[in-house]
Amino acid sequence: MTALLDIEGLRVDMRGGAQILDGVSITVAPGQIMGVVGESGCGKSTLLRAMLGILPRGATARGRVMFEGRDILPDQAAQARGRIGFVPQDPYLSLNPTFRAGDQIFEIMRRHATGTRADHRAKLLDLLRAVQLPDPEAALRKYPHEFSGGQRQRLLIAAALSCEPSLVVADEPTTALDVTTQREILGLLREIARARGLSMLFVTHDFGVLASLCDAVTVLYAGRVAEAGPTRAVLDAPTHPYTRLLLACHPDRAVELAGIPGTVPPATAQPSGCRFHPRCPQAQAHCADAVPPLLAITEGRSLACAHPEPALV
Amino acid sequence: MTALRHLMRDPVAAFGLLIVVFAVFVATFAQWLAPFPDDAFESNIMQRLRPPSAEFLFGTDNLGRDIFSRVILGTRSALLVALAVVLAAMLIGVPVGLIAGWRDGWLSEGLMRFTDVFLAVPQLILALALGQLLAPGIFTAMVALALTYWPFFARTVFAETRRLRGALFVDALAGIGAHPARILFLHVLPNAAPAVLVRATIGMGFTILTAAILGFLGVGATPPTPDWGLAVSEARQHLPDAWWFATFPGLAILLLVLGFNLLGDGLRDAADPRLRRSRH
Amino acid sequence: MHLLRSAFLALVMLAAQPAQAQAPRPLVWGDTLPATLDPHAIFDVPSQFVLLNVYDGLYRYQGNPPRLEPWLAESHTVSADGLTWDFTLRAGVKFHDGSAMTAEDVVYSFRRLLTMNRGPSAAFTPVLTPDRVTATGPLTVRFVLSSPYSPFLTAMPLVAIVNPRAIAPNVVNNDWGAAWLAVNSAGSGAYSVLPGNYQPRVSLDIQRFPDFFRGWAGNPRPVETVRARPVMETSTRVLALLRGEIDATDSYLPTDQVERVERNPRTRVARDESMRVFVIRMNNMRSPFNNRDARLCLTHAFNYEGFNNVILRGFVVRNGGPNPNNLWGNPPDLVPYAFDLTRARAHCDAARAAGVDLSRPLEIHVQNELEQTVQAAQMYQADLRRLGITLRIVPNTWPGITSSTTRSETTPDMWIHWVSTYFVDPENWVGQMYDSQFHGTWKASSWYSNPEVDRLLRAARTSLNREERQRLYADATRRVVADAPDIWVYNTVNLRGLSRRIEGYTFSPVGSGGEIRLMSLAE
Amino acid sequence: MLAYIARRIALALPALFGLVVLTFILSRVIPGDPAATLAGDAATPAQIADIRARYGLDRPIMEQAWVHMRQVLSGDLGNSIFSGRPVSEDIARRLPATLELTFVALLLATCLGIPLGLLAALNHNGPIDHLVRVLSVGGLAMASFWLAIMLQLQFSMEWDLLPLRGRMDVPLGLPPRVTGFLLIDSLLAGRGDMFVDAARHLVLPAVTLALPGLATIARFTRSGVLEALQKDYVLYARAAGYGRFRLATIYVLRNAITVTVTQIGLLFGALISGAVAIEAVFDWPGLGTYAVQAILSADYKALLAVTLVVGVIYAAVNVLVDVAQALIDPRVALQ
Repeated sequence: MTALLDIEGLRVDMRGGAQILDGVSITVAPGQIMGVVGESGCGKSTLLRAMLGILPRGATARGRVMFEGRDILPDQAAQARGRIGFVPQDPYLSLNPTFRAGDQIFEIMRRHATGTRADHRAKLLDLLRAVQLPDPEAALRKYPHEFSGGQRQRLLIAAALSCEPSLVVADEPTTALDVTTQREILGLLREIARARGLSMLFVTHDFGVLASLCDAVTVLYAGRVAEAGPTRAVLDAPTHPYTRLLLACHPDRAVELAGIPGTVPPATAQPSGCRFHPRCPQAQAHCADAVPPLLAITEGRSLACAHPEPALV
Repeated sequence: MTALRHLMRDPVAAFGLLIVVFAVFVATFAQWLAPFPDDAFESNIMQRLRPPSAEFLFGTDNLGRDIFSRVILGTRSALLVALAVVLAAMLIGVPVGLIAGWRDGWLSEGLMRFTDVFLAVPQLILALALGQLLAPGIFTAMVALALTYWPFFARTVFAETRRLRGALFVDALAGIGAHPARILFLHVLPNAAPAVLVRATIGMGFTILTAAILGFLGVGATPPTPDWGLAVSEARQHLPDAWWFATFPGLAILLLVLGFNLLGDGLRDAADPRLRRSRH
Repeated sequence: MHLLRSAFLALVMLAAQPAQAQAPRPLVWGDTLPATLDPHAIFDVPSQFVLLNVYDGLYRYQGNPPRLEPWLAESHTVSADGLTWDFTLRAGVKFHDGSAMTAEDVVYSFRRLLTMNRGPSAAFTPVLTPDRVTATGPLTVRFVLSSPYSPFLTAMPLVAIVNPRAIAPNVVNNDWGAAWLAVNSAGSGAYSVLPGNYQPRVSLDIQRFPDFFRGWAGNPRPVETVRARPVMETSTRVLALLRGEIDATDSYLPTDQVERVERNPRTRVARDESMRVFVIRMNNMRSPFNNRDARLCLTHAFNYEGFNNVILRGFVVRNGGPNPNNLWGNPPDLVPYAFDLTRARAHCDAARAAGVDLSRPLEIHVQNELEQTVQAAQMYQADLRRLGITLRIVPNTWPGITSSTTRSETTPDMWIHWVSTYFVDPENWVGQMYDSQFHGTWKASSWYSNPEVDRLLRAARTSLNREERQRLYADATRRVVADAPDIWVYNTVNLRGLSRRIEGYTFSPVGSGGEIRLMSLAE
Repeated sequence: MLAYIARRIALALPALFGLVVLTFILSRVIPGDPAATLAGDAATPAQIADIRARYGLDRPIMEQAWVHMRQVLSGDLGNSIFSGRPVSEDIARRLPATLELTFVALLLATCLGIPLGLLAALNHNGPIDHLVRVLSVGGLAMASFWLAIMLQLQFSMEWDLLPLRGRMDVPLGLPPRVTGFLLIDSLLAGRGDMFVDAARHLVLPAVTLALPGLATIARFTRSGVLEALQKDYVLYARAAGYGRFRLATIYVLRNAITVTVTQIGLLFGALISGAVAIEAVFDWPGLGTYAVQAILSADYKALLAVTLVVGVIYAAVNVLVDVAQALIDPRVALQ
């Protein structure tokens, strides 16, 4: 089975020396839903931006992002647009308030989907029905502020699907919504992904979401992969101290990370060696000297830690 | 102080400050800087309309007065007029804004509707009408300008007061029983000060410009005052031959207004980026 | 064939279009327009353009020095007591609508003037009421004055004879058609107004009236259309002339510009000695002007030579008294005051010795839009400083000043203006300026009062004997000048910039050369 | 939307009413005697008294105020003190000249200012950006009358490239008056030569008048675009693959312009003010020269009428601007 998306050694540097991502590698198989977790500032959003070719000014990406067998990094993902659908974090802010919702989606389809305007319209109506948006016809003519948050997110999901992508990238698509709506939207995403055989890269810091949606998970810390593996396996038996702490400190899967001492280091001042060592309860002297490589530990699981939790080793 | 440091880091604003400081310097020492200080009122008809030369840097005007000296002497009146107008406008506008912003109900409504009346006509037109009706002259022009500029202060202070009234610390003060006047003058006003300062700086530039237009139209400064707008108006009779007569006073207006505008922009950014949109 | 022909015709017409645009350029008149076209509502210098071109009076001034010529009237007689004036009208005069002028029309015109009681009626209201104007025959009109008034005839040209038949349908609210006549014309003059193109103070187009009663024989190539387009700003006006945008400026061309206009091959300057006296008024009822020494001090402190010859480049003539030098009745031996600061100082010291306070700043009101008044004030200000007198310049306007001269308390300390030729008679100058019965009018705004002068002027006003009047006016003028109630500066040389296209331009102090009927345009 | 427009108009009314009251009060505090002014050069005190009675200037002040109010509401702005003619007629004749000038200037300012601001924003901190910033600050610091004179000096007096004054060459005459806008009327009359001539006459005054507006518009467009570029929806649109050009010109600009449009409303006031001085320089027969003439002849009736009319136009423009803003950004109408 060849991977649909194969990110290898992705580095993102800012002008001025800050290093946001340092050699991140993630692989997503066709039909697989991959979750990416980590605290704020770990580089989750930058990862998505690099993939989507929307890095901020002054950021440079190196490494490879293989999508459908082609490196999309050099042309800033231009070739892949349409084939990668994107669901943004905040549905309230992500639609231009001065244009009708329908027109904004048609604009995407005009550029990236085949067929005539009438085809687009028919297809979008189908999609709107698929995302269970009430009265799709009317919805096309409405302005963004005339929808509720959940409806808007449904719209954006429809938009992400509008060009028949093989991969959907979602950036914490439910955090801006209330709890009930969150659940509905997650259910919708899961259903659509299954029904259409889509792959998905799903960024979140919510383990509940992760557990209910994702097949596999990659844990990021300070711009590096800490550990990765099937969701169940990782959640049930975390090997990286960071993952353990992350899970332990908020069993209710809240957002706060009060349980881990210290904070994520700023991108301009990354510690040497293992980047987690200043906060790590297991840290030893050499942790500050050598960067632990990401190594496969069991089938489908990999880990970057010199002193992993003994349970598994 | 942080604001000042921020200001100095912005080269454009620093340039504006430089112009303004320079203008204040020139205005203060005008009598000593001007080569012919008596040309404020003396005329030398034998040397009228001489082109710029080493003796008369900017040439002479229709009454043989040194234009360079008169431009220097005019700095003082331009600054004084603008300062007086802005201060007077502040004196009316700030209390109105404070009261209207603090209180609710008919008083606030009435005050703001009253303010709107003065904003219903472009300032220059209203100043023209006022200036003419109250008998033309520099003093009436100043009164007219102050009467047309105060609403901007009222608006600014009104918005700030409303914002601060909602702020927590004001609630806390009211909670411990502080007198409203005390809250307004000791707490709300200082917090509104940056916005007022920005408005005042921009107002200086605006007033210099408007006063010049009034002078040009014959409703402002009167001869023999060395007024820039008046000079351009007098110069019109002697165009195109005496091009220097119209050119230099106009350049002086441009420079001074530029200074205040640049400074005002810088202050606005330094004081509060939120203010970026409030512009007359 | 038909089609071809019409196509050809259409082509010809299209081709002719630009040629039509180049059809003889109309005369473009750049002088100031009056506020209203109604000749009975206003009387000032600009209104003369309408009065002389669109309307006719019973008499008219022609030439320079002006001669009073019978115009719509053929002749007149006056009774021995000077009260009853009979005018015989010319026959065959047609108004613009083709109707003939009759004595009744003249009566209507005078009644309209006197009832509306505006503008030029002031010259008549002291001696004439509407009911004392009557038609004694189809072409004879009688005026019966309440008291003898010798300048009566000289004021006749002020009154336009209007056509009641044109006005009648346009009367609203008993307004004598005032609203309508303000933007239309109802005259018999050489030109008629094209009402559609009229815009107050912006544009006035007039068109030649072929049936003008004097005929057009004297002018083989008369101007067909005149577009009056006043240019507000002096320098713009001169440039517009130089560039051929207008054919004539106003008649107060700045002296600075004369050389430039003369240098341009397309333009010239018409210079004519006029009757228009530049005067600096003093409020003689107020200290320090109520002291003769103080007035003499001020009189000797004005630099006549510098103003007339340097600022105005010698384009004016020193005029030592209130009457224009070239007017009859002016004493020929009058010696003008000279600029002499030593004498001025001596007079000031004498005034101070007499207890006059000269330390108060004196206000001089200038007419803002007339730069000469400002320049004169500024120059004067500098010289007075040397005498220790502070002069404060107050910019004002004609209406602003004249509305304040109704009372001595509101009249400014000093102000500057010209006295133009409203009618050619010493009455227009010394008579109305220094007879105390005119106090409250702008002309008498120096509030001068001298019983002997009053007596002489009143005698002159009622006398019908020209020699006697001449003597009386000369005597009065000498006394006035000796008292120095005002500062008389110069008599104007009218300077009008003209395009060399204009031929036949003829100047008269009344109307300042604005009679179009005498002009023609070179090819 | 209709409700919004109605509400917006209702909001403007009290200020206009206040303006009517204000102008009346002003007309009563003038120092000169209007009757004396009206009576003219050679008036006698009796003539003045007569006029005072005829114009009701001798009635009680409240009665005069009531009459004034009723007249203004019925569109009667009174008679000019100077010419005795109805002021509203004079203004109606002159208004189109000013509006034509103002509209052309506004058009110039908008058509150049928005692209300039956009270019500057896209070239943030680059040379174009600096140029536009200097231009926008300098343009606001320049005295309009001075710029007008300088341009006139250079382009008309020295180089003789453009007309010195007025709206049209006098010998050309005028096209039949339909709208009062010479550009339109000359086209309606099928006179290309007149159109060209009117356009040539417009160049200098319109450019002068447009400059401060251009500066303001460029400046606000620039900051609006810069701000919009930071918005999530722009990021989203980029991620979703909008075209770069389309994103910059239409998508972002539309949001940026809501701020700019508000400025255009305020600008209109500045334009009308600027027009007063500029008309005086170019001898433009509009409301501005009318106001200046009214000042010179102390015609307070005319001056106050101009103030009122400008106030009404100003209010109308601001209502229009708000409506335009609501059309661009539908959320505005909800606030």
